[in-house]
Amino acid sequence: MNELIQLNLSSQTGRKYWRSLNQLADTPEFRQWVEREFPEGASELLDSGSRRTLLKLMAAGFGLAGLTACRRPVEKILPLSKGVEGYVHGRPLHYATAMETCGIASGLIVECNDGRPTKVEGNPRHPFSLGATNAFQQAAILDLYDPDRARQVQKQGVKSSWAEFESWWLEQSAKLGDGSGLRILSARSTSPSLEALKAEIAKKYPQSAWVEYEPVSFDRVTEGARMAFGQALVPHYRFEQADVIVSLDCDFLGLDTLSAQPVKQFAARRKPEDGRELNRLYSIESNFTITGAMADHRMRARASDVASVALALARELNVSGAELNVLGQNSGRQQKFLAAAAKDLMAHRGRSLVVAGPRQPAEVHALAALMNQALGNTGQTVVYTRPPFAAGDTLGAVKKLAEDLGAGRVSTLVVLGGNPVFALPADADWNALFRKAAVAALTFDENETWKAALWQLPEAHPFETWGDVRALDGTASIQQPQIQPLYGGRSALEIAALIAGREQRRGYDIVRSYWAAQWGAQAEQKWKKALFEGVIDGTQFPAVEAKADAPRVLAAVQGALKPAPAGIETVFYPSWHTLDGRFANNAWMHETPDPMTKLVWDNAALLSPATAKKLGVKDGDMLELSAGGRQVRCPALVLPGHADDSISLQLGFGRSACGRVGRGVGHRVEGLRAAANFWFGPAEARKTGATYKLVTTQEHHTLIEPITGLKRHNIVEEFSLEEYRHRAEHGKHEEHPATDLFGGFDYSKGYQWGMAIDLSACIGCNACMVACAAENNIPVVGKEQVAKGREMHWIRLDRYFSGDEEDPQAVMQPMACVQCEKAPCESVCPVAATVHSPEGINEMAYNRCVGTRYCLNNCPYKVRRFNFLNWNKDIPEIRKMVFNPDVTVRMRGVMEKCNYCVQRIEEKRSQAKAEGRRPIRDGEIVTACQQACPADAIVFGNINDPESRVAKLKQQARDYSALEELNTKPRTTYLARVRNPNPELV
Amino acid sequence: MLEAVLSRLGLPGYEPEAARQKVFGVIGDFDTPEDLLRAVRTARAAGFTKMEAFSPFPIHGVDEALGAPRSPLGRIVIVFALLGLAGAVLLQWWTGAVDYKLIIAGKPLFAVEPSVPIMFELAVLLSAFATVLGMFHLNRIPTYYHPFFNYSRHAGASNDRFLLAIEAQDPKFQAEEVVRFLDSCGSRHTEVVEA
Amino acid sequence: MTVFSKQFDTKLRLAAGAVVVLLGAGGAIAAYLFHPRQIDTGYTPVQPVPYSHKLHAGNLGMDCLYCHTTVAQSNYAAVPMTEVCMNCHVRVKEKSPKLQPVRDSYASGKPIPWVKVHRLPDYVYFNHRAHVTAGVSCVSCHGRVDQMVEVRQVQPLSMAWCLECHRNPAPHVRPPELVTKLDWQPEGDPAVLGAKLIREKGIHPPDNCSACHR
Amino acid sequence: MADLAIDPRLELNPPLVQGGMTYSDVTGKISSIVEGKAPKQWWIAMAVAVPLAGLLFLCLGYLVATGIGVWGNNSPVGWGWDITNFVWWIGIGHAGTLISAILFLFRQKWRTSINRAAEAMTLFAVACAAIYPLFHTGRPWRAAYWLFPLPNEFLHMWQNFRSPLMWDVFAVSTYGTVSALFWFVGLVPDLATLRDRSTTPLRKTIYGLLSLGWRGSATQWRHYELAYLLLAGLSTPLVLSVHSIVSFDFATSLLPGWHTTIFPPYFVAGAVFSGFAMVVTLMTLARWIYGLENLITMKHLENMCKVMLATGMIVGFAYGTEFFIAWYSNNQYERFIFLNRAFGPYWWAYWSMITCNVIAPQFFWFRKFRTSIPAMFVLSIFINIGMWFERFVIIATSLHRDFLPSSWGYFTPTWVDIGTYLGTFGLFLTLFLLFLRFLPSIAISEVKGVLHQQVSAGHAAHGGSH
Repeated sequence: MNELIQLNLSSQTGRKYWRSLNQLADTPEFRQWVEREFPEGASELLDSGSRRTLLKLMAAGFGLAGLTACRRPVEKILPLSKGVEGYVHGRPLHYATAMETCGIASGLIVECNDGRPTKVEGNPRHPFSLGATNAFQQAAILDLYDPDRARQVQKQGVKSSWAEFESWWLEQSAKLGDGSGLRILSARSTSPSLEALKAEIAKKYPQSAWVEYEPVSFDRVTEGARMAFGQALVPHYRFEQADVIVSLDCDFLGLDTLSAQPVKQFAARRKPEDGRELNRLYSIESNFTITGAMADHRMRARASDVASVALALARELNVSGAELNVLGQNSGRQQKFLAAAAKDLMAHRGRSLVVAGPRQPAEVHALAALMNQALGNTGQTVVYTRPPFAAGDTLGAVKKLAEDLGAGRVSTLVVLGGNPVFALPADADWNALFRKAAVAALTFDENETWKAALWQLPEAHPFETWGDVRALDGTASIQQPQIQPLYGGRSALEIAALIAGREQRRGYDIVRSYWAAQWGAQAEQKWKKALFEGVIDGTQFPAVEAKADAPRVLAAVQGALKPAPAGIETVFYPSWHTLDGRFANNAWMHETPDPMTKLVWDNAALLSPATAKKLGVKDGDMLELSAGGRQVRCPALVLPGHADDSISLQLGFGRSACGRVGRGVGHRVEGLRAAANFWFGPAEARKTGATYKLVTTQEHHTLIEPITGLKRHNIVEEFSLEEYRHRAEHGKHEEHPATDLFGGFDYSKGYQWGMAIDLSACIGCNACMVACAAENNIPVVGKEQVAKGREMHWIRLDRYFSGDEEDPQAVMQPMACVQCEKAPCESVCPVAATVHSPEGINEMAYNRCVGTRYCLNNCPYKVRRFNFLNWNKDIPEIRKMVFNPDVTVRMRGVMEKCNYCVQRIEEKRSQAKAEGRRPIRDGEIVTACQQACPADAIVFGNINDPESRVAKLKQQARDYSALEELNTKPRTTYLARVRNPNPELV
Repeated sequence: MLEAVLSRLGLPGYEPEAARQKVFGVIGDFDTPEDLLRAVRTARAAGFTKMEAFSPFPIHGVDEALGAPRSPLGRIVIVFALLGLAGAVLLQWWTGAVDYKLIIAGKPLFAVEPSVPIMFELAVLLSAFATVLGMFHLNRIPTYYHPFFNYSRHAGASNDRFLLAIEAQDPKFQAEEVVRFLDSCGSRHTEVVEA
Repeated sequence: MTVFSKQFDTKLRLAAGAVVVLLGAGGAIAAYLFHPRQIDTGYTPVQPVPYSHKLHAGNLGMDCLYCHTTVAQSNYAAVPMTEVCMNCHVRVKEKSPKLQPVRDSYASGKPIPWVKVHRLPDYVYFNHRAHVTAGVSCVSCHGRVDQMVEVRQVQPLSMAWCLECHRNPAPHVRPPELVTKLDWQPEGDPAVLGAKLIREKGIHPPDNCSACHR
Repeated sequence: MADLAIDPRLELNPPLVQGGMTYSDVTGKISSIVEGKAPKQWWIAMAVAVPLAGLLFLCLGYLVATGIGVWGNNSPVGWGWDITNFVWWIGIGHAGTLISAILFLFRQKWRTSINRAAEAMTLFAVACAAIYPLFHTGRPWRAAYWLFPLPNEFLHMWQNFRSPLMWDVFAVSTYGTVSALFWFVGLVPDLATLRDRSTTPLRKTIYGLLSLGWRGSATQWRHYELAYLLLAGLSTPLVLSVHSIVSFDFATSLLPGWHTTIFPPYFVAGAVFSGFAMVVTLMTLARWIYGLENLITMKHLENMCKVMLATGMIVGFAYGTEFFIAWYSNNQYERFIFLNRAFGPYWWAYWSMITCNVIAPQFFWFRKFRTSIPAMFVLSIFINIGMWFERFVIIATSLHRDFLPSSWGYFTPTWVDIGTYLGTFGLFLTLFLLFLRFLPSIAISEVKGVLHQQVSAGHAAHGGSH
C-alpha cells in the first residue's frame, strides 16, 4: 500500500476518492489492504455485491485514491453493477438517525456521499436537536473513520473472531445457572429495545446484576426529584417561557445538558428585536462556564458552597414560611445579590426558573424543585417526566460490583460500551478486579478496559449499526446505519441479544421486532415513517403531576446539608475536548479550543488569580493534587472569574491506552475521583516546581491594550438594555460617515450574500467551529503548530474578558472572513488568487495561490489561514473518507479562509436553475456554521432582498461592522451584545 | 563552399583578393595627451581627414579636433523610453480592464495611480538596453579583429601611450609622407600598419 | 597581435544568428506542441468493452439520456450501470463474446472498469446539471460522440477554453430539450437563436473563480 | 596648453591618486591584483564564504521540500526574516549604483576608485535579495512563472498589477539588469587593458572576448562617454525608485506601523546609509588585503563616513517623525504600535536599532573617527546590524500586534531562518571575492582620467611649462 499512499500525496480533493474506486476491484494491493483495514470478513466484502457492501467498497476506494503520476493518469469509472434505490452518483443522500451521549439522545441527519457518511446535522423534527447540533455530534463523524478503533475480535490480544466468541459464550453461559456469577456493566442507555433485552436477561438469569455507569451522569438530578417528590423524575425546563432564571452551578448552555434544546430556548429570549422581553440570567458557579459568560449577573461560589447559597435563596423566597437556618455566612455582596435575585424571581411568578447543576447534591435539586414550586413555576416553566433510563444510585451499584468482584462472586463480567476501567471511581483498583473474572468487553477503541479484558470485542459506531434511543422526554428515534461496520464491530444490543439467548441477533431484527411488537398492525408504514422522520410520534412521556410537601422536604434537606469545610476543593467537569474521554482520539475536538480558557490539546487545573497567588503558581506550573490518599498532577491555568479556593479539573485526559491522536494527551484526573468526591470535595494542592507547556489559541484576553491601558472600541460592542432601547429609538448615529476615495464595483444588482452574527445570542459553544472544519475539510495541525500560531480554523471564537480580573464579564465573538467589499487582501495579491465575486464573496482560488502571505498580513481581522506545511500528508487513508467531496483539500503553501460555504451556494443555485430557473429563496442556503448553531446566532442570506432575514437584521440599531473605521465594508456584520442587568445590582 | 558564398557576399575577412585592402594606415605613438592633441591639430591643419586617435582614457577636445559629429545616442534612448512607457500602460490596461475583468478590492479595473511604478520601471529598462546596445552599434563592437591591433605597440593605447592613426583611405595618404609627418609631430615610434 | 583571426567576427556573427534562429524556431514549436489543443485533445483510450457510441447513439439513434441518466440531476453524467446494458442485451446479442465482461459484471456485481476520457483537475467543479438545463448541448464539449466508434476527447477542456464559452455563450445555447440532439442545427445562425434564449432565460455564465474552484 | 579642457573646480587636495603614481603605475598596480597570485587572506576568506554559500542551498532545498513551516513565520506574523533580509540586502545594493551614478552626475571625482567595487557589491547584494521574494512563497515552483505576465493558454490568467509585490518584481529585476549593464559598460576599457597585458593565450582569449575588441579610439570614447552619462542619468532615478517601491510593500497596506507616507524617502535614506556602511566594511578590507592605500585614500573613506553621518541623521529623524505622527494622528492603533515597538515584547530589537543607527554614526562628527580605519570598520558593522534591526522592527513588531487583540502573536526564528540568512552572506562573499580575483576591482581608465587632470592641474598651478 505504501507506494499507493505516496502517490496519493498529490491528490487535492476528497472527490477524487470516489472517482477512483477503480483499481479496487482486483488489484492484489487492494486485497491486502482490505485484509488489513477490514480484518472481519474481508472475503465476503470482496465478493458480495449487496448495497451496503458496495457502498462500503466505494468508501474503501479511498484507500487507492487517484494514482496521479503522469500528465494523463489513467483514471477509471466504476459504475454500480446494479442499481441502488434513490442513489444518484454525485448527489448526497441524507438519512435520519440518532445518537446518545451520557444517556442524552439527539436526533441527527447524516449526509452520505457515495456511501461515505461525511457530515452530521441536527434533525429539525427532534425535540432535543431542533435542527442544531453541538460540537461533539459534529465531531462524531470523525470517530467513525478513526483508524485506531478496535477493529478485531481478540482473546487476550490474540486474533479471534465473533464466531469463536459466540461459541465461548455458549459454554460460558451453560455454567451461569441462575446468573449469580453474571454481571453486566454498561454505559447508560435509553434504548427501548435494550430495555426489553434487559428484562429477558433478568428473567433468564434472575441472580445476575446489570450496572449502568457514566462518568458524566445526571443521577443527582433524578435523586433530587426523588427527594422532593418521592419518585425519580427528570425536570424539563422551558427556558423560552422564563423571564428570570437562576442557575445554581448549572452550565445548562454548555456541558450540563449535552443537547441543543436549552440553548435554542434560552437564546430565543436574548434577541431584543423579537419583541419578547429579554430574559435575565443569574448564575452562581465555581468554574467560569459559558453559561456564566451569558449571565447578566454572576456570583462566584465554590461548588460546595452552592448548597448554602441555595438555602439562602430559598429563605429569601420564603419557600416554607418557616425560618430557614442557613449554613455558613454569605458575604454582604452575596446577600445583596440573592435578595435582588429573589425579588426578581418573585416579581415573575410562574415565568421564572431555578435550575440546579448535575454536580450539586440531591438536596440542592430538591431545594430548586421547592423554589420552583413556591414560585408557581412547576407546570409552567418546568415540567417533570419519568427518566428514559434506569435511574438509581449508580455509585452504590458500582461499589457493590467492586465488592462482588473482589470477593470472587463474579465469574463472568460483560462490559457493554464505555471505558469503565479508565472512568470508574478510584476507590477500587479496577484493573486488578477485572482479572478476577472472565471479562468480555465491547469497546469502541482499544482502551484501558479493552486491555484489561479477556474477550476484546470491537463496538460498532452509532452510524454503523441499527438501534433505538429515547430522548430525555421519552421521544424515541430509530438509529439507522449509514455504512456497514468498517471494522466488523457490533452493537451493545447485539451482544445483549446473545446474552439473552435470542435467535435473531442482528441489530436490525432486534429493533424491528421490538417496534413491530409495539405497533402491531400498521407496523410497516410506521417503521418507514420513523426512519424517514427520525422520531417516533406518540412516544413522548406524559408530564407527571409533581407536588412536594415543602416543610418535610426542607427538614430532610436541612438535616442532610452540612457546612462546607473551608480550604481548597477540586471539582470535576466534563471536558470540551474529550467530554469524558470518549473523544480522546478525536483530533477535531482536541484542536477546538475550550470556550473559556482557549486551551487546546490539554486539560488543566483551573483556578482563580487569587488562589493562584496563594499557591504561588502561574500558567503551566505543575500542581500536585491529593485527596483521600490519592494524588494526581495537573498543570495550573489561571482563569479570571473562577471561584477562589476551588480548582476545576476536566475529565477524559491522560488516556494510557488510546489511539495515535489521544495517547498521553493531557493529564488523567480520574485518579483523584472517588465516590466520596465524585463531583467535588476537599483536596490539597501543592506546587511541584515542574512546569508544563500549555497552548492556547488566544494570547491576549481583553480589549484593553497593554502599555497604554486603552480599550479598543469598534471590535465588540455591548449595550445594556436601556442603552439599546435608547439607541433603537434614535437609530444608529454615524460618528464619522465614511467616504470612498474611488468609485468601485456596483453591488446593487443580483444576489449579494451577507451574514449577521448576533453576539447577544452567541454562547460560544464551538459547534460552528467543528461544523466548519467538517464541512470545509479543515486540517488539524497539532499542539506544537498551534503554539506557533498556525491553527487552521476558518471561524474562530474570540473571547474577551472585561471588568475586574477577579470577577470579570466575558463576551464571545465568532470571527471568520467578513468578506469585505473593499477587501485589503485582494489588492495586495500579486497573482490575483483572491478576488471578489460579483455577489460579494471574497474568493480564494487555491490553485492560483502562490503563497506570498501578503494577504494575511494585510487582513485586519487576521482570518486568513496559511498551509505552512502539508497538513494532510500523514492522514491514514481510511481517515480521508470523511472529506467533503465538494471542497478542495488544500495543499501545502496556499492560503485559505472562509468563503460562506460557496459550495453550498453554488449547489442551491444550480438546483434553482434546474427547477425552472426560479430565484433562490431566503433561508434556502444555509452555511455550515449557521446550520450547526444551536443559538440561531448566525444568519446568512441575500442582503439585496429587503425581505430577507439577514437584510432585516442589518437594519437593527445594534448592527455594526467590526473595525468600521477602516471602511473595508464587511459583508458580515455583528449585532451588539445586549445585557439585561438588574437595576438594583448596577 | 561556404567560404565561396561568404566571399561572394564580401563579408569582413572574406573579401575577394582584389577588394582586399593592403594597408590600414600609419600609426604614431606619443607620450602625453597634450602631444597627441597637438599632433591631431597639426595633421588637421595639414589637410588630413581620415584620422583616428587612441588613448587609455577619454581626452577632452580630441574628438572636436578630429572634427567628429555629435553622438546620436540620446535620440535613440528617448524613443525606447517612450516605448517602455506605452508598453507598460497597454499591458496593465489590457490585462486588467479588457482581457479578464476581475473585481479586486472593489477598485476600478484600470487606474493610472497604481500603474505608475511599472510604467516607470519599464521605461527605464528599455532605455537602458537602448543605451548599451546603441553604443555597441555606434562603436561597431564587438569587433574582435581590427587592423589597429597589427600595430606593434597597440597595447600602449590601453596603458599609458597616446596613438594617432592616419588611415589609408585618406585622399592625401602617402605612406612614407605620413611616417615622416608623424615623426615630425614628435611620434616616438611610427610604423605602417597593414590591414 | 590579437588572437582573433580576420574571419573571426564574421564567423561569430553567423554563429550567433544561427543560435537565435534555432531558439526562435524551438520556442515556436514548443509553444505549438504544448498548446492544450495538442496535448489534451485526441485522447482515445481502449475501453474494457468495445462499446460503440456510433452504433448505439448514431445508427440506432438512442438518446444520450437513456444511459447517462443523471446528467440533468447531478454534477456527473453518470456512466450507466451494467443493469442498463443488460436491459437490452439479455435479448440482443446475448451470446456475443464481446459482451462477456458485461455479463460477468452483471453476474458478479463487480463494476466494469471503464476508462475515463474527459478528465478535469481535482480543483475544478464542473456541473453537468447547470449546463444541460441551461441548454448547452453535449456536443459543445464532447463533440459528435454519435459518430465516434471509440470515444475521443475533442476539446482541450482548458480554463482558457471554458472561458471562451462563458464569455460568449450565444453560439452554444439551444433549447434545453434539444441538448442531446447532437446533429441539430437551427435554421440560420445559432448565435442569433442563442442570444435570444439567453435574453429570455437570463443566462449569465459566471467567470469568477468560485464558479468552478471551491 | 591653457586651452586644454580642465575643470576649474578640480582643486584636488589632497590628490585622489597619491604616491606620485604614473599612468602605468596605476595600470600595473590594479592589474597585478588580477595577474598575480591570490594572497593568503583571499584563500582564508574563500574558505569561510564557500561553505556558507553551501549552507544557503541546503536550507533553501529543505525549505522547498518541506514548506514555509520550517521557518518561524506564522499568523499573524506572515513575514519574518524572509522579507526582513530581502529589504536589508536590497538596501545594501543601493550604495553601488548610487556612488556610481549620482556621484558621477555630480562630478564627484573621488568616486572613481571605489565605484567599481561598489557596483559589484550592488549586483551581488541584489542577487542575495532576489532569493527571498521567490523562496518565501508557499509554492515557488509556481511563483517562478506566475509572477511574470506571460500569456498562458491553460489558465488565461493575468497578474494583479495593483499589488506592490508585482511592482517589486519589475523594480528589482529592472534594477538588477540596469546595474549589471552599467557595471559591464564600465568594465569594457579595463578588460581591454587586461587583454593587452595578458601573456597566456587563454587569458588573451577570455579577456579579449569580454572586452569586445575595445580599441580606445576617440570615436569609441565619444559614444562611450555619452552612453555612460545616460546610464548614470537613468540609474539615478531608478535607484531612488527601487527602494521607494520596496517601501510601498508596507506603505500601501493598512497595517498600523506600515501604513505611512514617509516610508519612501525614509527607506531610500536607510538604503544609502546601509549601502555605504557595507562599502566601507568591504573597502577597508580590500584596501588592507591588497594594499590599495594610494588609490582608496583616506579622503575616499572620510567622505563615505560623512555620507553615513548624514543619512544616519535622516534615518534618526524619520524614527522621531514616526512617533510624532503616531501621537499627532490621534489614531489609537497607530499610537499603540509605536509604543509597542519601544516597550512591547520586541523592545530589545527596537533599542538595538536606535543604538546602532542613531547613536553609532554620531561618532563621525569627530575627524578622529572618520579617519581611523578600525573605528569606521567597527561603526560600519554596527550600522549594518542596526539597519537589519530596522527592517525587522518594521515588519515583525507591526505584524505581531495588529487590530484584534485576539489574534496577537509572536515570532521566533528557527535554525533554517538563521541558516538561510548566513547562507546569503556566503553567496555574497564568494561572488565578491571572485570579482576581486578575476576582474579589475578599480576603474583603471577612470583613475587615469583623474590622474591626468591632477597632472595637468599640477602644470596649470606651475603656470604651465613648455
